Amino acid sequence: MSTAPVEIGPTMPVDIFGSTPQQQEMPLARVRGESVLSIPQDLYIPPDALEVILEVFEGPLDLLLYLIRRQNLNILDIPIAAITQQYMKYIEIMHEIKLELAAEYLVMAAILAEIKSRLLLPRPLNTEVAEEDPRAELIRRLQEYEQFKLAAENIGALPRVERDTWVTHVAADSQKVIRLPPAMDLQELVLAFKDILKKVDLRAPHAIQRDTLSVRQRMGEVLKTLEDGAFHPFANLFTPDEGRLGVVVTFAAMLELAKDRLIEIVQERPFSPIYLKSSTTDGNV
Amino acid sequence: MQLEQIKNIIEASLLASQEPLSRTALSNLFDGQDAVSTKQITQCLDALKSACNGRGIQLVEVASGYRYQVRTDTYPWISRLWKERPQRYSRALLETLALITYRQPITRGEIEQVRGVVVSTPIMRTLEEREWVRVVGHRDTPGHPALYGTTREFLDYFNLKSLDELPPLADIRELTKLEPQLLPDETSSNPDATHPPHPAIPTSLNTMTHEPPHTDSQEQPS
Amino acid sequence: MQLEQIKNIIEASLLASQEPLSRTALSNLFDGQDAVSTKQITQCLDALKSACNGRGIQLVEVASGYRYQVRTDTYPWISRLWKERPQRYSRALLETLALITYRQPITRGEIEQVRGVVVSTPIMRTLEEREWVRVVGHRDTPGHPALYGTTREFLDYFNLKSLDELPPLADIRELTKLEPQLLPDETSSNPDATHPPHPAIPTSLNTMTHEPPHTDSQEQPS
Repeated sequence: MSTAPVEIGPTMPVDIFGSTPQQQEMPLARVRGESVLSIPQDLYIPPDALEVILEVFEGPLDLLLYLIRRQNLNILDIPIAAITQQYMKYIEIMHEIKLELAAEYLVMAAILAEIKSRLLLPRPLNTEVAEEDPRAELIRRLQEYEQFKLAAENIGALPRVERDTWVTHVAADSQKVIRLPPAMDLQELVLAFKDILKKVDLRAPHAIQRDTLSVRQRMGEVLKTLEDGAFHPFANLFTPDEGRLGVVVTFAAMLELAKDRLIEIVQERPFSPIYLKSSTTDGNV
Repeated sequence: MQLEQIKNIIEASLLASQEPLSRTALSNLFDGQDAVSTKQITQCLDALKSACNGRGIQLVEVASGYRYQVRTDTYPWISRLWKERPQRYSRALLETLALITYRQPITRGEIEQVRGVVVSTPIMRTLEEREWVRVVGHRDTPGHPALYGTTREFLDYFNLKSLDELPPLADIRELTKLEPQLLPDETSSNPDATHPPHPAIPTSLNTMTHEPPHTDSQEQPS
Repeated sequence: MQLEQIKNIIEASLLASQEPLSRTALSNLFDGQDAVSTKQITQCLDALKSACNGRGIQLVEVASGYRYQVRTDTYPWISRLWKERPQRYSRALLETLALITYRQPITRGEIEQVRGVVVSTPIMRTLEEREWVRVVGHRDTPGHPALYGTTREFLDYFNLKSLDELPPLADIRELTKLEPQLLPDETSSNPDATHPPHPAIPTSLNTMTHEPPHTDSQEQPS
């Protein structure tokens, strides 16, 4: 039974902890409590080195993968007992040196412990075929994670702007955006104004001067239409057959009514249809 | 280092840099064993300059150093890259302008009263920047609000000699849409008696539709 | 218009533009009587591409169009122009980006499932601010989580024309077979499974700091 460390060549970038024989004489597993504080000095650990540990591992799956890969173990046949032991050791150290330990690491510890215990249970002979390897799910996750870990490395290696290349910038006389003002024609303007007229009267004096129909009378008619207390579309209150004057008179009547607060003119938002409603019947309905 | 390589590096640096690069800055690209002489830099710059002959860019020396720039005669095409497509004016702007046109002088508050919504400052600024609208005075009420009116430029833009040429209010009220019947043959000289005469509309609307007074069409290089 | 002139205008435009220019954008530089054919554009682009042979810049096509950029082998010199080092991206960010790239559209929760850790908000913010990823929709599950996808800017930044150009995800079978090649020496490829050696826990933290596993390993030239 070998207890000798697996030597990993110093050239292997994968072995981030680049172990050497002497260093392995000092098992960090014994490092607990106060003794942890002395380690950094002995090992010339830069002040932020401990945080690096956590940054090195992108989570429990990454740590597990590291443990497995670094020992050249087959991912499909993880020796759960040993891996769990090592994993726990890391957790312990991280905990001891008060690294903020993500909860996921503890969850993984529990998963490992559970798998380990299930593996220790004797398998019933008759169900050997159906029994799934308790490690299967973990293996699947490890494989999937490793897939994306590699994909991330591939993306990281792509030649990218700012790091591997630069986009050209040649000066042009004035590179500012030439912002042309939109064109407008008078027709648009006139139509806009027509819409305003539709919405609100501008009390053009000449329109009212010539009224032959009584505005007062029309006010009464409008109120009658609105008697039911419901909202009526503005446009429905006009009778085109009456011609221009009739329309103007109706409009004037509405304005008078609005001024006297006898009707409400409602528009939900700009340019949406206008509705009229009687204010007086409001309470009765 | 080969002169060719030095030249390539200088060219790429000048093209990549946002700022002009001085000779010193160019020298600093090469140091240690790569160090190049001033003479080499000059040779390369000269070669790069001549390489621009007949192209759309040129290498020039400005106060702070060398830079590539687009040749003036190529600029008309290049400038299309930065041109924003003109968008339409918003409904709110049109209505505001329409109110100022027909009800001038008018205060912002009055416009808001009619439109029922606040007149946004960007709209007023746009109208003023375009020089279509300006402050013509102040109303003698509390706060002395500014009174807005239209400008000469406004009339010019719409090919109007005076505001009188605008379709009169009463006729606008009648408009449902700008229909063919408003076109020239139904001239004001021969109005149908049963219809109220539209003296100004036919002519001016015709002008409007067929000759949209300057759209921004002159911007293209020939 | 002479092909030579078209070529010059295209070259100057591409050099001056901050963004890659699509064929359409290039065509739009020429209109009216200047109109050029697609074939002419292609001819010019080809000519311009070959004109870059042996130079420090190259004309490449990325997702949003064509652009001139510094050749990777020339960039080490050019990068001396800038005091600041390019931003490095953490493994966490690259892994998140990889998941969004290969599994898009994907929710944050799904990314977390695969990575086994929470996706930090700063990472998502960085990815969105760089405009490499964006919300492309929402999954129709409780909470309607946002679905993320990559953008054209992502492809541009990483010099890709389309997602197809990315290396395919490693085959899982390949992954499981990876480890025998990891070790130089055959003997160690057969460790005792029941008593695996304990890995040295960070005994050499200093090594670690000097050689972080693999973030952006390509450094600038000294």
